[in-house]
Amino acid sequence: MIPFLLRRLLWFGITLFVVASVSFFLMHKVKGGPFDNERALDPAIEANIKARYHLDWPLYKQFAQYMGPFNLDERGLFGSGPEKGTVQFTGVLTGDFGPSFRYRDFTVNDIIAQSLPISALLGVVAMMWALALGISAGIASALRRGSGLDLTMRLAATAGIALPNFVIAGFLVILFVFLIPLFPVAGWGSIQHMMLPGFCLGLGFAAYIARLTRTGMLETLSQDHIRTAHAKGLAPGTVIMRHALKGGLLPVVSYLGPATAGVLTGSLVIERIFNIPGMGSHFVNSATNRDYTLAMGVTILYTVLVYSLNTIVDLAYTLLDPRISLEEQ
Amino acid sequence: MGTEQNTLERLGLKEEDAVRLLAEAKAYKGESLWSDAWRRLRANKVAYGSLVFLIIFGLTSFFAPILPLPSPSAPNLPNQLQPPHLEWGNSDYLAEVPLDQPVDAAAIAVAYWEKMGTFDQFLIRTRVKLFGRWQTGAWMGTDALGRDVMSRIVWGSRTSILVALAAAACSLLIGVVYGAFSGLMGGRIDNFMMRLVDIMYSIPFIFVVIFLITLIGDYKQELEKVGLNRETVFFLVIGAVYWLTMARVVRGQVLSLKNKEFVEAARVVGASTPRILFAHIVPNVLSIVIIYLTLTIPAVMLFEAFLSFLGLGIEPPKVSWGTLASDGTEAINPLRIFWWLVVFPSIAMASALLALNLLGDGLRDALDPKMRGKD
Amino acid sequence: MQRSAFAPKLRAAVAVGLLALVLLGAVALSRGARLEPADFTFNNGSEVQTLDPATVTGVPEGRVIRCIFEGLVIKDPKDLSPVPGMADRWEVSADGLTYTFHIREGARWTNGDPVTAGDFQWSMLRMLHPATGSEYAYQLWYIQGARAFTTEVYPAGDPLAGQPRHPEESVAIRALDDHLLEIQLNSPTPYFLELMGFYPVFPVNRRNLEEARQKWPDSWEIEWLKPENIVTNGPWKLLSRRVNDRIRLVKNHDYWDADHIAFETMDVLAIEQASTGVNVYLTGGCDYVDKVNDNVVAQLLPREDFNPEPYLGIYFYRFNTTKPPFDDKRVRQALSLTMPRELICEQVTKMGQVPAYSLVPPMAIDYHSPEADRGSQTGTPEERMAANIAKAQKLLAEAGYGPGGKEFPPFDIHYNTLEAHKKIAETIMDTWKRNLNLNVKLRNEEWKVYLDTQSNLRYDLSRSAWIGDYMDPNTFVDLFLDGGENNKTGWGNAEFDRLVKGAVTELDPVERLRMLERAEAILMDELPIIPIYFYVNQNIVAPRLGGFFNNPEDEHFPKFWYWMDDAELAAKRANLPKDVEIVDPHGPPEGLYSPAAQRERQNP
Amino acid sequence: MTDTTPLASSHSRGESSGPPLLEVTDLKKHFQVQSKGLFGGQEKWLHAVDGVHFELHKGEALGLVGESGCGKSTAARTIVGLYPATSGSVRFDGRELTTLSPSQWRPMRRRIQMIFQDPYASLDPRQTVASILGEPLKIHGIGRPARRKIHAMALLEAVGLNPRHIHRYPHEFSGGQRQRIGIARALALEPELIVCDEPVSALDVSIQAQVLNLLGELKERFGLSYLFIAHDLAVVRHLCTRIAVMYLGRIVEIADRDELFANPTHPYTRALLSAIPEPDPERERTRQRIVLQGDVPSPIDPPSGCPFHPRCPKYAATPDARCTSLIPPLEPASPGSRHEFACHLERGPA
Repeated sequence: MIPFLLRRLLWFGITLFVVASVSFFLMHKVKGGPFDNERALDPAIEANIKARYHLDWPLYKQFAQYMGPFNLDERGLFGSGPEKGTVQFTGVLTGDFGPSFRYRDFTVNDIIAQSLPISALLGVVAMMWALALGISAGIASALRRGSGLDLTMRLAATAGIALPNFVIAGFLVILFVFLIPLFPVAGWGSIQHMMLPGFCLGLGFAAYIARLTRTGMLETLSQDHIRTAHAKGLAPGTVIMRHALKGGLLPVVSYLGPATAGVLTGSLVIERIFNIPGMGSHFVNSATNRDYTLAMGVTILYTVLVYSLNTIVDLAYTLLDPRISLEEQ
Repeated sequence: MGTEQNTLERLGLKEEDAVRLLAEAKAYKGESLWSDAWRRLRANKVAYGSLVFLIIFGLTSFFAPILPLPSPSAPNLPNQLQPPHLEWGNSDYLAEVPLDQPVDAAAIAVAYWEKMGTFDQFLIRTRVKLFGRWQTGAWMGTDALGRDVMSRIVWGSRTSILVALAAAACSLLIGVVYGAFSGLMGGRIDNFMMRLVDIMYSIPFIFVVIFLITLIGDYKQELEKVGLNRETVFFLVIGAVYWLTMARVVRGQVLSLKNKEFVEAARVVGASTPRILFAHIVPNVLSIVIIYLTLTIPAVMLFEAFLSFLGLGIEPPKVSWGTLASDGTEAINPLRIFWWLVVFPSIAMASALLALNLLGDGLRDALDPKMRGKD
Repeated sequence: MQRSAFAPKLRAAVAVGLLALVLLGAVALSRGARLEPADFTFNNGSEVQTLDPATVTGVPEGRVIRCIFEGLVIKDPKDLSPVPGMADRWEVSADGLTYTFHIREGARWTNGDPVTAGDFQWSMLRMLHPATGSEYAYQLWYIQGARAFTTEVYPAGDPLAGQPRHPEESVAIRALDDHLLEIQLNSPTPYFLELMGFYPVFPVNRRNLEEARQKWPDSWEIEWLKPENIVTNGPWKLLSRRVNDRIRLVKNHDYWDADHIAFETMDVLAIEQASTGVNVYLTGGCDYVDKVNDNVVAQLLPREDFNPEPYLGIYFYRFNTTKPPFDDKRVRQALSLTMPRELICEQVTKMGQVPAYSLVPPMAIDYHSPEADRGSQTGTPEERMAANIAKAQKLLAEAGYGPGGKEFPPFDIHYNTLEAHKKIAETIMDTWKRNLNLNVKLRNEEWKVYLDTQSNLRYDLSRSAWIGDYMDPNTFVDLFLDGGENNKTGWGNAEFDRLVKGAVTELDPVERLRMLERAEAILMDELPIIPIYFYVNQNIVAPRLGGFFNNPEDEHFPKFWYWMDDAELAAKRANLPKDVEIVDPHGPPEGLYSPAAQRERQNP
Repeated sequence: MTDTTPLASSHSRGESSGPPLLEVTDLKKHFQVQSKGLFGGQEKWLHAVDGVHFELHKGEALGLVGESGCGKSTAARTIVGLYPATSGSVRFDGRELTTLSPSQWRPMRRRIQMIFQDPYASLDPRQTVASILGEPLKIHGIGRPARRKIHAMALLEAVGLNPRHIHRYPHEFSGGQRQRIGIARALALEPELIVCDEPVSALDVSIQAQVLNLLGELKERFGLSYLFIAHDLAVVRHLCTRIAVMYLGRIVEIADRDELFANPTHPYTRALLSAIPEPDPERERTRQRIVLQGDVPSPIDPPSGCPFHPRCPKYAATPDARCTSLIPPLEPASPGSRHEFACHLERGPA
């Protein structure tokens, strides 16, 4: 396992570098810049601003400055004040993502430190909920295949997938905020604030998980070792929990990696509707604002999350299905 | 190795017995996985009903121009935000088109806001011949510009079905083949291919989309010469985003399949790698692939809505279910709920996707021989 | 074997991990939570870019900066005329070129420093300095030497290479002593005082910045703005801040006019989604929202808390005049004639927007905008439209298009992605398609791409808008100087340029306005743009809020706000028209008045 | 069908003269279990098969016996080309197999087939019996497509199944029936050699005998040769003419069946033999079980010298330096003898 993890770590480095460089060049190649506005700038002022943020440099040099712990600015380290003014930061390799272009009073690190726990908390709530509901619905629906229960579950799951969560959120707000005033309409700060957005965010995932569980369970339930287990006279509950569930959850597990990364990093739509100061909005807004540093920061963060969660998933895979060895991972 | 006759004799079966037995066997069971699956699918009322529903849906969407619906795109401001009501419409849409003259392309372009293909033009002319000026009323209400919601749902299904098909095709073609190949190869190749997927997962798709869309904008003429327009590229981009998860899922399945003895057995009888892939691996991952597809398609439709919302998606006069749904959300507010703007598109989308899911489940079951006799 | 031994361990690890996450979440919750509700909460519409006055541009930033900083003058909330701020009085020389400000005795920064003329000199120079990268630096270019200082201190774009060509002394901002600030202008600028009340020119504390620079040489530019470090001089102090969530302000009891401030605490929300903002308002989560979503307009209009009124903003379409068919004036006139302005205002935007036939919105000064051809003025709307179409077809025929002439080439209406723009574009497109048989298409682009397309003239017809910075036609008319960076149409006219530039140096204020009128007349004849409508504000304001006034710049000043008590509210409501819908007034029934107002009410 | 002994004994020694059908020389198959780590870790190899040689003559049935994990299945899979050999040679009818490309292998598939251990895993659950049996025919272009089904039915008949069940799926059969399908698949190409990888170990004891009888019967009927892998000497006793005993990737003893049962030489063989229950209750009561100490050592770090020495009762009684330093060669008991073994101690002092 250790060598497997070490190898993963090496790949992790490569992945991060590739993702970072592709994203960096891609986003700088996209039209428009962070300081473009309805009101066009006087060319001289525009040049001053670009110089301040090194946007006048060739791209490779900007990239090196962005990544590295080295300073390419011959104007001296750490610009300071009206006399020497370029915005400085020490580079991604030192863990410094630099100042945000859009939220200029914050560093990208500040922003992530503020918003990630919020998204993560909401995500954990949504995910626990999704797992609990999804797996039990999936199992119930697999065991009572073709029954009314199964059909109801499937209907609910389909609705969960098919209806955009903004539609669901809209109805929930009308229902539980205006008609039956149980929850606050938006904002963040208390348990009540988490309920509606957590529900909306979890619903789609619950629906997915329910369907994947149902399919996986049906697949394993019909396999011979389950029949054998039944034949051996094991209690049906034991058979389901010990044997069927283990195999039936495989597809769920492989879905969980990226899904968890997704849920932890928030959702633009839910955050907008409920005005939650989480990460989700940064993914899209940083791109539309051309907030290069924030966009890079969230991209790198996302890569780290996806990668580590996928690694965990791969480990979990070998635990659930011994036929797959880590070597093959 | 002698002739076939000899072989049979050596195996202890007489020719005429064999023929007789084969006939008996045929009466006893279906022929192959596929014919068997089809038979079982037809026996599954829910799944078969869903299939029929989807076919009707597809036909409606394909033949939308022949239906006597108001224009889905041209505003009709005096009619704005009418709740659904039953009226036998006879409104003045297509009024610009003199009925005594043949309906020409230009008139259609005005009425429908876009240049139609020859086939669609033919359908519209047929429609005018069939229905004259008669058209349906606001049975599902009208939107903020007075356009008929029902018509927009029907026309929107054209875009949404295209998006779904494109993404499904990409998912299938790229995702399944890539995942299966990676899992089958194993070792370094697999490792490399999967790391590539990891990388692509993390590259911010929104920049990719913005980049491509602006690039298309800049090279519009050149692209149109090779038959690419914004919609086509848009669909391709969506597909390109959605094959990644499919590849991972398929690879996972293949990994657990490829060490099974029946794969080794196939190798021992001389099966080539492609044959193993297509004859043994693919049918065995098919059920998860189908289920995953039925999960991907709604996701793609929502993604399309999201992109349109960012201004990166389809443009008017094109409509899609995604844009209808997101238009609808603005209509939910505590002061007045324009419920028909949300409810009808949602019903359309949910029913189509439910049918798709039920069909997917039915297909999955049909393709699983072990489900035989359990229907 | 090994695995079976491992699985329970993993399960335990997962359980522990989940538990840890939940705990972490609980900690995060307890940290960010439980602020007492503020006396007043308003939605600012989006997260502020920065609180550094020198580098801001946006309206949301302005609202917060006005709360925590104060400039030489502030504005009267009703008529926006300059009233004393940090300067308690000022003199203007007879030629209108020299301004002398007397800085108020006893004005203090929150770190205890007195506010001095030197602070203003230093802050304005900082704003002008190229290394600061201020987007609004040009607002101070009316001052002698300022433009050269910003653009030529060093070769543009390279603030630190080479020797300074213009020393700081070359800028005519002089602190004569601690309380006397003298500013000399290039030419008489009637709106200069108003500019001094414009939030980007508000001062910052020099010691604040310099100490931060000592302490955090790497990141001082961010650190000095942190709530725990920032030094301000306005009515409120910055208490805490969370990105995309809220800013909490507390009253600055050392502020010179603290006696007139009603709210002890104030929350500034950053809700971007208009519908969410309205929902929060409707459930009492905030007391003032500055924008609404289209779908509720019809329901909001009868309410007492929603009173949209026009302000200094115009919605218009730009022509790309560099290529056919829009290089032809007659084509532009034809399209302007058939622009369905009334239809858009009445049926699409529906908030009382005013159809625009000129570039400059109606202003409370002696300026009369020349108008573009309104076309026929008689008969029903349909008859007027028919007449205009006939006229437009004639113009198009003269330009060589239409029956017998060339086919009118297909063109795109270009707009940035927003439902409201789309609806307007669809309405316009439909009108032209049906009535002029033009082959119009829509082309929407993501905001930044849209800006790029517009600047580089890669469009045919493009949606635009402009909000005036100050109450003067100049802020609109000078956009269309030939080659100006905000022109974006490719249009240029020598006579127009001569008039606009001449107006800048014209000493006679009346003649100056006449020159601008003549310039606008040229613009409205040539029509490189089609004016569509003048904006209205979209404020929903809690009925109990006092000191809030609609005004033509849609600028609002929390300093003057307070909660009315029931009696005052009832008096206000008595003056409302009969059919107005009375709604929840928000705020405490007993009202919340500033200490001074309180005293006054007790001893009338 | 009940008497199985004649099947095995009917082959005279004479048949084993002449060129061998299968000749395995110093075959090795190592798996890498740990590559050189990032930080210079040790490469580790699993020596699954570590120098196996034997010959198999036409008509012979060679049993390859050993505990699980001794590398016998790996040897079988390497011989049929499922794993590439690390070194050594496998010659079939004089042709080297280890160097064949996949396309060169294809014609050889008609001559060498394999039967797998797990009848549940070895049949594709989504193929009907017709497709399973038709697949080899299709790949090798045997017969017209239309007649392959008839061919498949004939195969079913040949392995004692109802040909009418041709369109059934594997899950509709019992374990023993499935193994018969596996056998039918191996027969389809009419091979000369069938490698049987523990074909009965997953079956119930009552079924085991039936399948073994079937295998014996087919051997006679089609003139097959078997390489028969088992972990239990009892299973090979009836079917095989010659038996090789494997321990930790090596053959430690090989002899004709009767010779081996009469004169087991290697201490490991003796231990295995002692584990077979005697049918005669009298003898069963007096049977001396040799219980081996400890577990099979890891093939990743095999013991030095004779791999068996840590568990060898003989070594425990009379330790010898050779056992810990030299790997004992597999040599004939006496010159020209077909009984070979690899033990320093049994061979006597150096």
